[in-house]
Amino acid sequence: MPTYSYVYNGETYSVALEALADGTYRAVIGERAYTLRAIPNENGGLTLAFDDGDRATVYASSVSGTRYTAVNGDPVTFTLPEAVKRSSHKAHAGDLTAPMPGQVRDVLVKAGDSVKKGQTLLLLEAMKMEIRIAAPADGEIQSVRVKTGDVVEMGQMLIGIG
Amino acid sequence: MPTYSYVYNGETYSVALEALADGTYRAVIGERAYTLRAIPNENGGLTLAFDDGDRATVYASSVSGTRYTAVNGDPVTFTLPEAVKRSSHKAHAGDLTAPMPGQVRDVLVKAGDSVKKGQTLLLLEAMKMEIRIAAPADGEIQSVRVKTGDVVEMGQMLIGIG
Amino acid sequence: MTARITNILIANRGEIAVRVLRAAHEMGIRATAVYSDADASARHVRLADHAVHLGGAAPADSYLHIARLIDAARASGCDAVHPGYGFLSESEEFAAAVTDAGLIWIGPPPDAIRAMGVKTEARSLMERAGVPLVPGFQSDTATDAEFVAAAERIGYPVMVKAAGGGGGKGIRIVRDPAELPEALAGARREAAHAFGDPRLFLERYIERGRHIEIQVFADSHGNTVHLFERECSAQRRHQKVIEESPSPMLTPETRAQMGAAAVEAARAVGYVNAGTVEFIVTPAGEFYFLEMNTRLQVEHPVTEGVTGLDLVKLQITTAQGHRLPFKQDAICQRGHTIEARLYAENPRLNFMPAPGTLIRFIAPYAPGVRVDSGVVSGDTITLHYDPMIAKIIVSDWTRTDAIRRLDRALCDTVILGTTTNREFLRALINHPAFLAGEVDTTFIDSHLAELIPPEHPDATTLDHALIAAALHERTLAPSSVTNGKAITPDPWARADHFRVGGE
Amino acid sequence: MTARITNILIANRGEIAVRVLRAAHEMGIRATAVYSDADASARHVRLADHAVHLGGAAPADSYLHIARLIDAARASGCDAVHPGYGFLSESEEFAAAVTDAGLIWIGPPPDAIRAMGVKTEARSLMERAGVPLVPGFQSDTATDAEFVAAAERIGYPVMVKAAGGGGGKGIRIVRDPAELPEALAGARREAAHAFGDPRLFLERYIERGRHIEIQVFADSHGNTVHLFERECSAQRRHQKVIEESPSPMLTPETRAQMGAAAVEAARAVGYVNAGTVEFIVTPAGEFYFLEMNTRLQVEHPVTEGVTGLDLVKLQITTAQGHRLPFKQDAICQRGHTIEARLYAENPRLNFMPAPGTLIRFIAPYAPGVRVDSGVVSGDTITLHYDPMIAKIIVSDWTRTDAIRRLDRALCDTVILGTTTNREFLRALINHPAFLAGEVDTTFIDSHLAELIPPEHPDATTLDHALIAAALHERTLAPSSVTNGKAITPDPWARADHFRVGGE
Repeated sequence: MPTYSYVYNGETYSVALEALADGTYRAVIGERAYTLRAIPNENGGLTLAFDDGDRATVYASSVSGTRYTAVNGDPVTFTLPEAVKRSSHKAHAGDLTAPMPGQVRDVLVKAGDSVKKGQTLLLLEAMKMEIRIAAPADGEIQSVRVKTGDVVEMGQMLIGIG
Repeated sequence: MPTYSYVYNGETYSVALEALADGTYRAVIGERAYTLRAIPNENGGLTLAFDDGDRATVYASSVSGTRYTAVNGDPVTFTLPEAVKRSSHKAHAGDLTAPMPGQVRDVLVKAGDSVKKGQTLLLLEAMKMEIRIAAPADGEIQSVRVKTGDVVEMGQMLIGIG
Repeated sequence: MTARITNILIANRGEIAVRVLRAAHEMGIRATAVYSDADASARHVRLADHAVHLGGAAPADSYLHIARLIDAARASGCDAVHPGYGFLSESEEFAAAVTDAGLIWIGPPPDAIRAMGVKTEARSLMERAGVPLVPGFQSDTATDAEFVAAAERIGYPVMVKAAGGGGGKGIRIVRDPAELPEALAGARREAAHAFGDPRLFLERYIERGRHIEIQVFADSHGNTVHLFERECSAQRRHQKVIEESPSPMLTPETRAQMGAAAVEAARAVGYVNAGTVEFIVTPAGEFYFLEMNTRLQVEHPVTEGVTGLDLVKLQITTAQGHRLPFKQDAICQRGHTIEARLYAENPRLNFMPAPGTLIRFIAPYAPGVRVDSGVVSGDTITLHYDPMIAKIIVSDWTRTDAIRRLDRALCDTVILGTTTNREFLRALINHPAFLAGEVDTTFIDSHLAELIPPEHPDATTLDHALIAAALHERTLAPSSVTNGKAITPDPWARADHFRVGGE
Repeated sequence: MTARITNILIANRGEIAVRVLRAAHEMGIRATAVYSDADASARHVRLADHAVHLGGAAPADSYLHIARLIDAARASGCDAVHPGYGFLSESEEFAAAVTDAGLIWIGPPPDAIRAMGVKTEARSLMERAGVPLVPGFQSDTATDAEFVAAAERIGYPVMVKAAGGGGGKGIRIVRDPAELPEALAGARREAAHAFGDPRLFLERYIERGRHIEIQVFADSHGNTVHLFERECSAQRRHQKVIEESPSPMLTPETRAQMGAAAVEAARAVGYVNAGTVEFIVTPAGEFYFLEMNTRLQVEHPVTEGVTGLDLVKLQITTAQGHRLPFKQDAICQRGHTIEARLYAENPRLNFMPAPGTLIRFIAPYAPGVRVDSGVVSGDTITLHYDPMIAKIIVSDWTRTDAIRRLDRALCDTVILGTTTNREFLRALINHPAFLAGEVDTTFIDSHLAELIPPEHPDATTLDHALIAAALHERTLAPSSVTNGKAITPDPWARADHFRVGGE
């Protein structure tokens, strides 16, 4: 049975899915087995009709290694295991990353500057909300990876501090 | 310029369509030339934004040789020229065809029967509406191509009469 | 005595099944759908919590099959049945079977269904209840001379009708007293032939009559209210096309009188739950009882629009034995609501049904616009059931505003893959007679030529359609446009990018 | 004097631009859109009859650029401008520029905008008009002792506020008289530092205050009416989250008094067109003027739901110089309407904005549900503007019915591709305090932990999500499932079959 693996909240889940000859599917997740019909629904969704009479409306889409799903509207987003590996070279302890996607409004320091704990290093803005990126401790700026006007993604490295 | 031809109401129209380097399109139909942007719209439609400021919302889909379009909601259905040719072996003068898609409710004659003008030959039903297929003139049934319970398409040959 | 409904079997299909299902879900009640072979993947089945297969596509094998419906309800743990409209909704036998099975019938008592189902019994009941009836004359033994005298009293034109008849058969309209004897003789022959019953009766023929109906609602505690009128005069061959409220012709006095008469009619048969009393109204505003529909109507959203009530939820709470949550005085008729019925039919081919697959069905969505539909893009309008695609219901402050809103909503309605009455509906609501509120029940049939849109689109529309087709063609045959210069990303491809399952 | 508007420049973007555009189209008026670089393919641009590019994504270069907007209106042959809300909607300068250019401003007179824009001027005007103000004390020369005496009169707790301040800065809430001198000293220092103005004033602090606003409407013929209240107490950091009407806390008497006060407030500044008078209401039902918003509000659909009016169309007809088509007595507040604001933000990360592409956005559609949105599937919520995805507005007969309807509508709302506050909204409307109608303006911030949904879905949901992902995966890697037995047609492929441009 073809098996697919997804990572959710750091845990990996595997689902074995088989299309049966009678038009139904059999899915096995851990020790749980399901038999279901998948009825194409409006807007590209599916109604999963389980053999015990239960039903769920689901949607799914993907962007590279991310799998977006919704079950009765509730969103559940998975990452493919290989995508997790790719992105797992974690930031260093002293790296400051973007807590939200946004645009860099102002960079107030440069490499080599000495900074004090709590000092504002950079201003990030999105949707009229301004976020102040402050020094987590006294230290010296090792590197500044962005400049004013840059658009950054959530989690993107901004400033190295040591 | 790539040119496409479509048949509407028995007339053939050709449209030459070229994608320009600046993201716009140039379309030539007969002596009329249009420059336009095609902005993807909701539900898979397009907003055609013409350079004179005019706009139209269009949709298009196809099923084999038929092209369904809608312009600001108004439907216009084309046939490809080759599909017209395929279906142009017209019914004979004495052939009775289905005036609507439907299910054959009852066949009241068989080949060889003599019938009088106005005599009911066949009952066709769709959506609770019953259509009586009657003899257009006195004559003899040449052939009966359907039987009770058959589902027929619009224009499908039902009975040959001579 | 109240009961708690937890699981409703919806003994219907299409938009009304979806409508009932939605009300149940909002109330926290499970909805069990039923389906025929033709509806295995239908929208009402997809949206239900549970679905039971009934049988073949023919209604007799599925949606009209009482035993299978009762079995489905029992097997699914349902405690109530909603019949929708059409099919078994006015079947006394079904209502009784549901009740006998220990299930709650979300509808009127079987006795009330029967009383109103037999038209002559209904007429007698209404007469006793003081509800105005079309002036008429009925006698099993009358001579032609007595009929002529009666016609004189009733006033011409009169209709000669078969006592045992129905469906319009045997009806003759007589305008000249001299023609009455011949009409009686002809109708008698036809009635004897068609119904095996030569008895006739006379009714005044209402010229330029308007079809105006009153929604009534009653609980099981003796409270009966009316929820104002719906005018449904825009009919084609007795099929309603457009319904609206308020009626553009009613005076406040007539409205109040009709409301009171409808409440009397309902009380006379011990009515409970939702029902509709139909009247024919003369241009002068006299109104006469036609019949009572003992079920939810197709056009109930019109009443929901002007009253703000949810009639289906009210049906469910009433069936649970609850009191109506308001008195007559608390209900007001506000703004204007119009419903248009969008059908898969071809107005240019005498409104021939046009079943087929809705390759695309884009429903309008905008403030004040409601769409009730049992189908979405990709679904099929089958030849087994009625050709309805959707009801498009709009509400706005004035009738003129509402008509404009409906017109715009119809503009935004896109259907590819089959023929519909969309352009006919637009022509109708934009006709001067409709705009002036002067449409009577004969209007559409007698003005059909003005209402059938031209076969050929204007030159600009045709050019735009050709451009749309060509842009579409590029996606089908990409090789034909890779001439080295076609660097524009394909707009259709982009449009659909995020709608494709496998993007 | 009336003028005919034929072409409106909509000086805005997003859902409100779409909303105004729709009203124009229904009235047969052309709609001209404007857009920044970030909005070239936005929904309001796609739906407009004509669209003009303004400049860069930054508001200052586009939606706040008065000269470019006036140029766009002139170049497009517009004869009127609708500002929407936000951006320049309360700019006296823009209103004057529009009028000076010979265009009709669809909004209040510039003088009224100014009068209400300066908060101290507004307070004085309201005092003269007899509109209740929060008890307070203001003096440029008062000693601390005089402030202490005034606080005694006003009653504790009091707020110490900076006269020259704004945005909540420098505000101190004092509950104990002994703490007042120190609070005054601190606030004075902070005010001097922040605003260069050490002047202070006192206001009573309203505990458990409710934010209730009255919609007013005035024509240019001296007719001013109120359209009842909207309660907007469900706020997070002064941002409205849920708005509803009627307010679950108002008595008919208080409602009438607030309506009358709001009409007086509007009259006091010669108000014309739509406006909103905001009040803070104590648990005992005392109400005090906060400020007047001289524009259409985000939450105007709530009033449309309970009154049946279309406020945007009314704005346009009023701007044309027409009289209001009704008197106060003709308007009633009926049923219950609630609006929920669906935002691209992450409640689990302190409501951090979550811009991104809506890979799928499925909006609910059902009777009584209205969705106002500027985006559809495939569109992007950019970081340049506010994070609103849609307003989901429901109407039903009772508040309980409306809450259930909203909950179901939110259930049906599907967004893939970014994080939203959907689950937070559901938790909020299902919270016992909200169900009981007892939410004050501090509720959300002080009960946040109860309103943030758990990170982890339940086991069943997770399994269903895994199955959905796996079914989707099949369409991405068909080779992995062609093991000779997989003959089931792919359901996703079928689901999308008719939605793909190139089918």
